[in-house]
Amino acid sequence: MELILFMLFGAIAVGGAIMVVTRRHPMASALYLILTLFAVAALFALRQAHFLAAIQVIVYAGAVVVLFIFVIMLVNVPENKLPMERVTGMRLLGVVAAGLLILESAVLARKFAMPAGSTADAGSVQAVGRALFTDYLLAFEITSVLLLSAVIGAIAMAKKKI
Amino acid sequence: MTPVFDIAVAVARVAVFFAFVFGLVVIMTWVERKGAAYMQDRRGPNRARILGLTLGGVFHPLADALKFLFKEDFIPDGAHRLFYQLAPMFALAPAIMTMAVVPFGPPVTIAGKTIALQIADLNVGILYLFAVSGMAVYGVVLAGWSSNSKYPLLGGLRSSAQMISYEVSMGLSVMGIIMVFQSVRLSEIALGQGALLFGFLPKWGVFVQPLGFVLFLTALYAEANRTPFDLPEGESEIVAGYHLEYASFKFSMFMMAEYIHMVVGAAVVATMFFGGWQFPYLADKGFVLPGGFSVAVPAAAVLILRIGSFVGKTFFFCWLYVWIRWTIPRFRYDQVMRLGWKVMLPLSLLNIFVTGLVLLYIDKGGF
Amino acid sequence: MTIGVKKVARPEKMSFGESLYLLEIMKGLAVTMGHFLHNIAHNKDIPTIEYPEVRRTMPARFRGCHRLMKRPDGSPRCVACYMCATACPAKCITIVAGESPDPAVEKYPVRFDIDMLRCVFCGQCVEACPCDAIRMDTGWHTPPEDTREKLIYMIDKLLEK
Amino acid sequence: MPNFTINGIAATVPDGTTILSAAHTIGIEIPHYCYHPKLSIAGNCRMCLVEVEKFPKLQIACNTVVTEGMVVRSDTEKVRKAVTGVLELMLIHHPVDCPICDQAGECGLQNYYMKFGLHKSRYDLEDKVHKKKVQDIGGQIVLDAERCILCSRCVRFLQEITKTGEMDFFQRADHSEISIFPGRKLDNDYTGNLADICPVGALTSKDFRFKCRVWFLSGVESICPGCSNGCNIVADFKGDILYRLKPRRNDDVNQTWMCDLGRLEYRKANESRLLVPVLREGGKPVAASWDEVLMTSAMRFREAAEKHGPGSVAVIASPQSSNEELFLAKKLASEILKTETIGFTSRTPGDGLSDDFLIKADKTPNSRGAQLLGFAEEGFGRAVKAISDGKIRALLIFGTALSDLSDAEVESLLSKVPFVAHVGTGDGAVSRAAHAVLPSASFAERGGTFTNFAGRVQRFRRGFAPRGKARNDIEIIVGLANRLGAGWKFDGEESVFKALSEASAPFSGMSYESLGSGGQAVAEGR
Repeated sequence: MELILFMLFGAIAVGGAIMVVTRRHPMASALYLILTLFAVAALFALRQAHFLAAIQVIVYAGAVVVLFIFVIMLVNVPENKLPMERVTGMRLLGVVAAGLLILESAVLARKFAMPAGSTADAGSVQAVGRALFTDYLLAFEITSVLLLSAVIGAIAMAKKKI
Repeated sequence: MTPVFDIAVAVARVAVFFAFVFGLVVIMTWVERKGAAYMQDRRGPNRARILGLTLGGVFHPLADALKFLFKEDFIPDGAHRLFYQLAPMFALAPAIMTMAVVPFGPPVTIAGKTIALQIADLNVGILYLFAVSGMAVYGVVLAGWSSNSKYPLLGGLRSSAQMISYEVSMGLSVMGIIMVFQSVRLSEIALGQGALLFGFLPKWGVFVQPLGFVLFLTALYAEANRTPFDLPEGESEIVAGYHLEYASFKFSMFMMAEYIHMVVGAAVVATMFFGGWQFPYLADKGFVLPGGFSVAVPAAAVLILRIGSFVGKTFFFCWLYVWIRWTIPRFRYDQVMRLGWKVMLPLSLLNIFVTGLVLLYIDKGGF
Repeated sequence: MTIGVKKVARPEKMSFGESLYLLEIMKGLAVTMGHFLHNIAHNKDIPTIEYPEVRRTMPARFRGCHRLMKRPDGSPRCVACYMCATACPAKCITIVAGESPDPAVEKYPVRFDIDMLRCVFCGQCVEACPCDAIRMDTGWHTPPEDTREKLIYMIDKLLEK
Repeated sequence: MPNFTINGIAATVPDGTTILSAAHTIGIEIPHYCYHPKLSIAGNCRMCLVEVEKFPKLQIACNTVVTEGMVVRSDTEKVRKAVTGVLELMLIHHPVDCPICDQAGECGLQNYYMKFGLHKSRYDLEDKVHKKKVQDIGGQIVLDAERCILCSRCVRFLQEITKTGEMDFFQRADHSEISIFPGRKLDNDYTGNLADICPVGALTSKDFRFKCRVWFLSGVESICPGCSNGCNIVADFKGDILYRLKPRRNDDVNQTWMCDLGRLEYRKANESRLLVPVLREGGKPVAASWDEVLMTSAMRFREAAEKHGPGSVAVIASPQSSNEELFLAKKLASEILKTETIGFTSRTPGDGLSDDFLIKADKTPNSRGAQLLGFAEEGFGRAVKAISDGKIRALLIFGTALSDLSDAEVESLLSKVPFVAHVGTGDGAVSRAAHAVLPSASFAERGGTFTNFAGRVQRFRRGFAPRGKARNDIEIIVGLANRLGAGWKFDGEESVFKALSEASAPFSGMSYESLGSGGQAVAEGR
């Protein structure tokens, strides 16, 4: 059962991702991106990481893609003005690189594979919270400092007078 | 026997909650119109009649539904056909999905099995709620954009900006509740509110988190696009905003989505801040009043009182939407943004901070 | 209960209570609830006119649906001069002129359509008409129809009224 | 060269100039009805009264010659009062039936009434003298004697220009009326001009009668496509419908006149138009997109040229095309298709009507241009021969290029060609036989230049966007050429004309500015 669901959501995630890069219309790409994010969230949920799944949807599908769509709407390029994409050497190279990346991650995944069933509680709110504020506290704080500087930078760029 | 029983229970739970929410949606459309009318010294709907009875216009939702079904269902020439047709579904689906995690009663034991009166008792209940209701923005944005028309586009833009702004403070405003009740599971939060504070005050969210309640309620109104935050619709400035180009059943889908959001939102407020299904001073065996009095009440009556309590609270908050809508004028766009980022966000952060301090103090043996 | 005008002084600076906003919202809620309860209790006082049963008499200059006037012999008075179509801000009048069988008339409207869906009921056509051939004195709102075609009033329908 | 002053403005004019035309040259309009620049002076309407110093009475400006030191005033109270009186006199018996009068909107009486009169009639309706209305007097004209102000422009036109003299005054005093001699009809080819020169609604056009009120029309400067004379016209349209053609003054070509045949040319822009690109594969016509039609045509031309050599491709141009379009067609034929089987014909079935005034036997507007741009009438014969011999595998036909053949002949001729592409405005035998129909714009829907029989290059301008899915010929030719790999970058007719004037000797040095609105003759002998 779990395997079937995994296959299903995995296929949706990969298919959606391919659609994201191949659609001509940015709005279609954005909607497929939401689909992909949902499928990935479902994969998290299958691994009992409910917290991660929820956060995935809230942050990525709920906020980040909304920003994408906000920009798409704001620019609102008419359909006939959309650029025609062509297959170029650069893009083919990209496909090759993507293939290598998949291979590499497959190898890494085999090496650091999580033993099945050991994650029953690893994805809960408590477990994630505990991990963030004990083992990974430094990384967590550095990330927040990074984000803070990004926010300040954005404001500095957007505002003419501070 | 068990799988059949399980499935039957699951179906029953979904059916009951569906019936509750949709029934309330239908009633709310009438309440909104009639309430608006009486607040504005008008009569409101009083025409639709069955067998010569008007009953103050309660048949109007039925008439409205029929009208929606039979109106011309057109698609504007310049619209993006696919996205235009998808948008109402994007609006309605998340609205319906949000109901899944709201508990409408305490767990019941039937035939030796404990059944939660809740469609799905997720261990990330609140987060699920935010995740799914956050999706609702796509319906609005997609509708606004795909109509290929000026006002809808403005409505869509406003909506996306507003949603992002208020989702932040909404999420932070319930942090206090999560900290106090030590769970993100709505059933546990409802259960936790059965205790008493200082021996006489029910330990409802609103009493332990008054600021959190105000912030959450405000953010909820913004998320549900209700006045004073109904900028994406703004009928007096952008005509009807994002659903301007919609008619017939597609339009009614947007309407339904809005009302389902309202009803579910009301249920969530009731659950998190007003004890959910908890009836004041009512324990499992009967009333336990402060001062040591107690009155025994049969278990069935307790259950009925508790579910009734939940329904009553939900009703009240549904009414509050209407009440507020016909009292407060719409904010200006910049006021909405200022309120969201410069008032609500700092206040909700402050709330978390103070809550943390108090909890720490209690942990250390205070009170 | 009648609706009156109440002058509200707007202070330059809001007091602390007002700037909290919440208290003022409460006050507002009290006002609307007051109206709500009062109207439920005194249902008869609501000034609404129950339309189809009770009707307000239309003022003499009310601009309703159009009609075309006839000559004594029953032919339309309109000579298809296009003045109404020229004056119409909504461009809702379509006229096709033709040679009248009556040589004394010369020109008459073969087609005279008014698109009631476009009409803004401004009365410019009536003002513009040099022959008093079009009037808006029927006292009727446009009755609803179920297709757009039925709301384009042709010359026969306009002459009937 | 007398010096004179009018309304305080001093000017010098040539000897023999009248006050009215002298005032006109310095921008002062003196109201008038009977005066017409191309007719003799009658001086009977009395509208152009002006005050001349040292003259005891007001003088008529149309017939008073300017003399040295003359001081004229047309803006005094005395003049205004006199003109108002004249106007009131004219309007005494006028029926004021403006609502049914086609002249309304461009009527001299209306305009001057609004400027000078605005009086209430002092004459009762019953007392007015009623004359005969709606008389069909032949030609393109309907006469309404009641509206006439007896200016005699029509009488003089018929005596001096057409020299047929069908009309005159009859009766006396307030029963005077203009009419046609009993038993006669207007019998000349220039009757339409009567409606133009009549300052009121007495003579109106039968064809334009009740079609449209003039204030809905917009006009665009154009050239009559009816014959090779190239009369200057204004094309009046509303929306995408052309309503009428009126002559425009050009003293080198048509003065202020045009013929009745030319006036009806507007119908061709409205009737039996080709509006959608059509592909006829296997005998069945199918509406297609522009891209499909152009792509298919380009492919078939390339195929024919590659398989059977460039000699298997032919281009038959049309003298209805503008210089710009012919230039591009020639360029396409010789540079891209590399064929020498090109040609055009200006022949039309039957004898073309012609006279020694404006009407020319050559019923095409641009056969001279086609010749100058390298298409020859002999080429047409060669092309037809090659077609009937079955040598042509792909054929590009413009407009009504085969118009001298009967429909049956066209059908049998074109059936010998495996692929015919037709760029045309109107439906006909050619478009019915063509494998690809590329609908093009009418003369009012595109801009360009025609070269008339005398070698005068004149501009016609675009009034409105092409109807339906029709396209500008230039766009079509460029689209076809670019799909054959040409890489042309022409942007509108002006850029084409620039290239044309650089490439073609007769047109060298010309530009749209130098053509102006009156045109310019091609360099002779070059």
